[in-house]
Amino acid sequence: MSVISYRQALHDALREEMLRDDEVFLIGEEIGVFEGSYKITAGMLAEFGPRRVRDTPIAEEGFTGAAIGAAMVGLRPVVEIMTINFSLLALDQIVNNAAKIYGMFGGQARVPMVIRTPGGGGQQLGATHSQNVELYYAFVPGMKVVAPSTPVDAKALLLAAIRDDDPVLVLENLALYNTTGEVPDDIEPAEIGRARISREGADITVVSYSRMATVALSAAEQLAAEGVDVEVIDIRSLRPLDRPTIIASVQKTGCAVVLEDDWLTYGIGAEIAATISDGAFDWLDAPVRRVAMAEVPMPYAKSLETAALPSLEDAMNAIRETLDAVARRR
Amino acid sequence: MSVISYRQALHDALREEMLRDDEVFLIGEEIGVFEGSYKITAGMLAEFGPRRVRDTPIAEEGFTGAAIGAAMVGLRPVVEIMTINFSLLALDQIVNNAAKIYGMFGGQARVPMVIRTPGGGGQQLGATHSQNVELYYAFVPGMKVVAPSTPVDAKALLLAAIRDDDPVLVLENLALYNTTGEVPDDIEPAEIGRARISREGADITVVSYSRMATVALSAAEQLAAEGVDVEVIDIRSLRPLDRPTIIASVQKTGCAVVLEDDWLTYGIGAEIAATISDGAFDWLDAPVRRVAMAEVPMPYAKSLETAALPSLEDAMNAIRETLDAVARRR
Amino acid sequence: MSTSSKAPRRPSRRPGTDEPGAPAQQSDRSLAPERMLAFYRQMVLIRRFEERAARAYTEAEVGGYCHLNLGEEATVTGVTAALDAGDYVYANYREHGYALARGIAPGRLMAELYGRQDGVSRGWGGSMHMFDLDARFMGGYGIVGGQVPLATGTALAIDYRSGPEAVVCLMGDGTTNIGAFHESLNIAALWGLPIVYLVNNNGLGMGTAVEQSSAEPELYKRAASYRMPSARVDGNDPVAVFQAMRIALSSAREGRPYLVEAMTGRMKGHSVVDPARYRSREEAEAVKAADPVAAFAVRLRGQGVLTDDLIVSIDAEVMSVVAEAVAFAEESPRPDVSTLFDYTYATPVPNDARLLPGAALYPAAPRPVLAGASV
Amino acid sequence: MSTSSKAPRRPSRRPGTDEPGAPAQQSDRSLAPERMLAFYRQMVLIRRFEERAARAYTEAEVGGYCHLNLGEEATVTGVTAALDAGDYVYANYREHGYALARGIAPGRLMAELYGRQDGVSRGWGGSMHMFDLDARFMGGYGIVGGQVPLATGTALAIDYRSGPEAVVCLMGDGTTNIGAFHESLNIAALWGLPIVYLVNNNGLGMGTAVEQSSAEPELYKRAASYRMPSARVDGNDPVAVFQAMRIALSSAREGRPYLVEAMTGRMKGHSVVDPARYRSREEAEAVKAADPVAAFAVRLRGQGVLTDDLIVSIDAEVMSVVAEAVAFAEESPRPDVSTLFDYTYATPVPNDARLLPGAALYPAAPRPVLAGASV
Ligand SMILES: Cc1ncc(C[n+]2csc(CCOP(=O)(O)OP(=O)(O)O)c2C)c(N)n1
Ligand SMILES: Cc1ncc(C[n+]2csc(CCOP(=O)(O)OP(=O)(O)O)c2C)c(N)n1
Ligand SMILES: [Mg+2]
Ligand SMILES: [Mg+2]
Repeated sequence: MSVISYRQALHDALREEMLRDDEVFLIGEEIGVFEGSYKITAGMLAEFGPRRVRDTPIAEEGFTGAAIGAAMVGLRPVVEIMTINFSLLALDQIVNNAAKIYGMFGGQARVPMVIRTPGGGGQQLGATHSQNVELYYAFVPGMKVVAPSTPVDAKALLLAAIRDDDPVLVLENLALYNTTGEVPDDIEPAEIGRARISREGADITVVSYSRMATVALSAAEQLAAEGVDVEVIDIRSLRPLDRPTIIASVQKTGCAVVLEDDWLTYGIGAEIAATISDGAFDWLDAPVRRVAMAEVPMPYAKSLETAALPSLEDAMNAIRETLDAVARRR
Repeated sequence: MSVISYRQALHDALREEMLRDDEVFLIGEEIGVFEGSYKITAGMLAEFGPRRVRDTPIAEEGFTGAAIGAAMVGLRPVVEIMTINFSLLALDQIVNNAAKIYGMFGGQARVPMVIRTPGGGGQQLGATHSQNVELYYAFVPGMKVVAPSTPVDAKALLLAAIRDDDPVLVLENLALYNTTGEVPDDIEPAEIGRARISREGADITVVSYSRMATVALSAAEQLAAEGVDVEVIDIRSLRPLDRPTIIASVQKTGCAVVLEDDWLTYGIGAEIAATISDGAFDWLDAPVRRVAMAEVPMPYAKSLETAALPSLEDAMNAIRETLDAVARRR
Repeated sequence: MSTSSKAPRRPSRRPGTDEPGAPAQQSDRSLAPERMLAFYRQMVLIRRFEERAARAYTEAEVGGYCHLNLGEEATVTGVTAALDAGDYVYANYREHGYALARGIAPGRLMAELYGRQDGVSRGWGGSMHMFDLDARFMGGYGIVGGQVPLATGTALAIDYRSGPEAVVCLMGDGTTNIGAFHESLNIAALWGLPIVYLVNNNGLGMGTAVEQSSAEPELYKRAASYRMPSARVDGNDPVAVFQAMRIALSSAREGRPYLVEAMTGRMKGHSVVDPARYRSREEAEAVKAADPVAAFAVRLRGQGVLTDDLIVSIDAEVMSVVAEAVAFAEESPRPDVSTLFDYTYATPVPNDARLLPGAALYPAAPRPVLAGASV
Repeated sequence: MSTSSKAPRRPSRRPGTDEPGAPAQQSDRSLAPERMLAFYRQMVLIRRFEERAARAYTEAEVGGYCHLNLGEEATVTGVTAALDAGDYVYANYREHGYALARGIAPGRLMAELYGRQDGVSRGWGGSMHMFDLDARFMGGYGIVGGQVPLATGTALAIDYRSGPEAVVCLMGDGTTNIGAFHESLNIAALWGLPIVYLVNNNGLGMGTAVEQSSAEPELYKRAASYRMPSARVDGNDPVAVFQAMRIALSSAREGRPYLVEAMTGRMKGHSVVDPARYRSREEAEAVKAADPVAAFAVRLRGQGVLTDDLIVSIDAEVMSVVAEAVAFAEESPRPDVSTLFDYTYATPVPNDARLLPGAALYPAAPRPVLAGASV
């Protein structure tokens, strides 16, 4: 067991799989000579050479599609798309090829590939570089989408993604790369499609993923001081979505808040709220509250960006107000 | 007042706006010489010439982006993207440029453009050509997305879209082109952002849009014979979403079913269900039921495709079962 | 498991500069008689299969979009004949002929068109998405240009494994205007991948002429942007196509990817439902006059390889193959609804949503008696 | 409102074939002394502005990504000087210098970097997204290649209106590998649009050398795929760039779009936070040695246009302009949160969601007393 960063956990997972299996290789922009925009692949070119750590031209559609074509004949490419914003240029290849090839051809060809890509705002990167569009992939049958919030999950889920025979998008987050946590040395791949109860509690369920899952935990800790016992669910897998774990929790607590880093209307939280409102209908004592980004193109100015992003305070208020609403109804 | 097809209504709107305003022009693949894949633009090249009816190379990203750039200096391009599936290739231009330019530059440049594109499955077109991905645009602040289900709305909303100073995606539907309805000759542009109650009823609210809004009406008519009084809401505008109209209806009926043609998990219906479950929480007597496509890459074989698509029967069953659930609870 | 220091299989990763964009040298356009006859038989089979497919479409046995290789039989035949068994083929949606020529049983192809269980894609793909891993026929694709990065990636995999195979990536003339084409050619040339891009220039997108869509209508010249050698060839001559492809494939196998532009004609509309009214009578007549099947028959008869009797007997033979294919398709069952969720994922995972439309996410549950509920 | 039968403004819509890809003819590289001096002043202003921006970044006054034009002053100056007042400029995220040279007040640009209300994009854009409609400076764009279709579309609008303007679309060398570049050039050439594509070839993407990303590293040659004339020019010489751009712009105005490749060097990392460790000491030294500002000073001094005194006084003058810009930025207020929803839509619509994060969609409502409720 050692305490390492989220970045290191991803790096370690990549390196271990590269050592284990020659058919695993890395491909993306600036991952080799530049050592990765966010340095996840630092040192890998030197260790594995250009055959297995392949710097590409700026051509998201081309190199993502090439990775799919390599996976169709059995290689296991791990694509880095510099940020999820740029993945929009490869969306057709991901949605129309990676996600469909297994089904469209009647189960003949598998696409064992991984796309690693960070989301996240809050770095004053402006409208085009601050989006959280994991929804675009989570919506698509044939895709698997995981979104770890901790170093241990980052490693376990990336290992699982690489060994999985379907296309898996691993959503990372700029604000999480430097966070740290304990990771067992002999960690096993996680099971894709399972949520994790990251804190047990009796009063209210907070559902989240990626960066907001860490905000959820902070909120829970702070509210514990006020005597509120929050259960925190980190869904980890956006597709498949572990509905049973979420519903079981809300059937216990009777109320829920969803925290997300994307836009509210039609965002990931909409499905979670709809699922809870359906599966725990008779247990709910207040509407499911969603805390999300303001629905604007993200402004650059710090004053505006801060206002547009959901904060710990926003999360705590929503939890408190939901508990008030419950109290009024019980 | 005349009875015309949905196709004709779109055609008429385009033609009238072309006659009214020289700055309106059409651009897209095969809209001129070929007269449009679905013949909406039939006769337009002959009438308006190649300056205003511009056949493009197969380059969705290029010509959609070019339309945006033309709109930035005041022209009013109406882009045809042959089907919404191909729009994925232009997604970056739409999401990162069209939707953001007004905000990202602090309100200096407007993007008065329209993207017309049909969705729709059920034609045995297989996995890549049968998708309903309006979600991808409805999710994005800065975009407006309308989805008419009738000839009158098709015309009124397309007129509104062309006169609007923001990028508007007009979602058409392959299965609706030949449907007919009354359209007043002196029709005014509709107001984008308003739902329409297409049938008033007291027992249950059915919310839908585009093709499924016509299924909703059929279901309501059939169920009327069983003594069930269904209120049908055609949301028409996916973004902005007219929450007040939906909520007012459910506060009256106490229960709701959502019909949609896209995939269930994270689909458009998720937001509608979440919105209802929140805004009408204390009025709801049963969970909001969603009827949607099966979550698979759409198969070609008719037997499978039929099974994967939501049908009138599916809609009626969901309505009946929801009313049963209400009865058990009241 | 090998080490990472594997030596590159190919001498140079960079194509170099000798004559990118030069037209293929035209060698003698004759092959052994049996070979020529086999080409002819192949072309007739494609012709008859496609005609039968069109009929099945009008009979509503085939659905969706259906694009035929009518008029492209020579190119299909020449390309396919040049391949080794291990080579991979990626196509667009106009791929029936290539699948046939690759040796896939006509019955399985017809069954796919019919949407049946024994179809080559188990009925999931239809006309646009035929696929057979054994034949290394890597699919028809419906999104214009969508196959080009994939094919490039399979070439990358061959290179990665130092394999002897090559990839042929088929596309139409209109496809050379879409971004994926350019991104892919650059990648292939940069990395010296074993791939041949075959542009079937039938003069039209759907109804748009090449000159209306490509600012450089001599499409093979576009390879020069990537220092990639290329050639234009008469797509109505199967031998010329075959020979150009041999040159291209051996270049590709040596790490110099290649682009071949085959000049063909589209005998019918873009798809079976397109009456092609945008085409003048003269244009249509010209394509008809250049009919590659008829022309090859005349040529082989002139060479004494083909006789009128042989023409009749080949046709009869082919017609019976096609009739058998239809019978096979008709007898194959329609896929059962119980298989609807079988091909979403290759690696099963928990919580995959497997609901038929309208099914409740949660079965109706009774309202619980809540401790402390005040209402 | 005009009719649809307007005659085309340009004689030929098609560029024709005369010498696509030919290098620009090099005429005498001197202009009037005042002009040369103005170029020099411009270059120094860019240099000092960018240095000050870098400092502001380390002071945490500037956030996000910040890419500088250090080393590209000659190209920026030459390009901008060649433009008419009505011409449009589209840039990528490395655009401060172009915005300055286009005549936008340095204070408004600095204020944008500081994220202030008086910034050229009202604080909404930041370093990557400067925009000023009056200056026809149509924006920095952060998505590589994203600006290229837009610029092409503005050229289409000029053509549509038979206007006299032209568009210049700036981009880096790495951008020539992305699909949007190719789709756009084809469209521009096909329709004869008044646009010049300017590839600033600074030899690197972020850390990737041109030769590692472009199979044809002589990037201007790629224009030939679209029968578009093109030229490569010394980007360290503002006069050479200016002259090449004049040729290119007049070609564009006649309906023959043009591509210019300017050979420059990037003096620092890709963005201000990049230490550029991937670059060898020799490479870094070579770029430094080619410093276009220093080189131009030497040249002008040799020609007697510039003296040591003048060098000092221009620098002092420029430094005070930059200092004033900083003062302006510092004094400008930060945008108020009340303006957060002001720029989502230009045409207001009902039901636009205007919620701050965490705000309730629906205020807490009491449970109604239901008629006939059984619980
Ligand atoms: C991205 C995309 N855009 C548009 C279409 C619609 N479409 C199908 S085939 C076709 C024409 C393709 O022309 P070409 O590449 O010459 O191939 P051909 O059909 O002539 O063999 C078009 C525009 C599509 N399938 N995909
Ligand atoms: C589509 C896309 N992919 C990747 C990036 C990240 N990125 C930003 S700048 C850059 C390099 C661009 O190189 P070049 O075009 O040569 O321009 P330069 O920065 O050298 O001026 C990359 C890869 C991006 N912004 N957009
Ligand atoms: Mg064609
Ligand atoms: Mg560069």
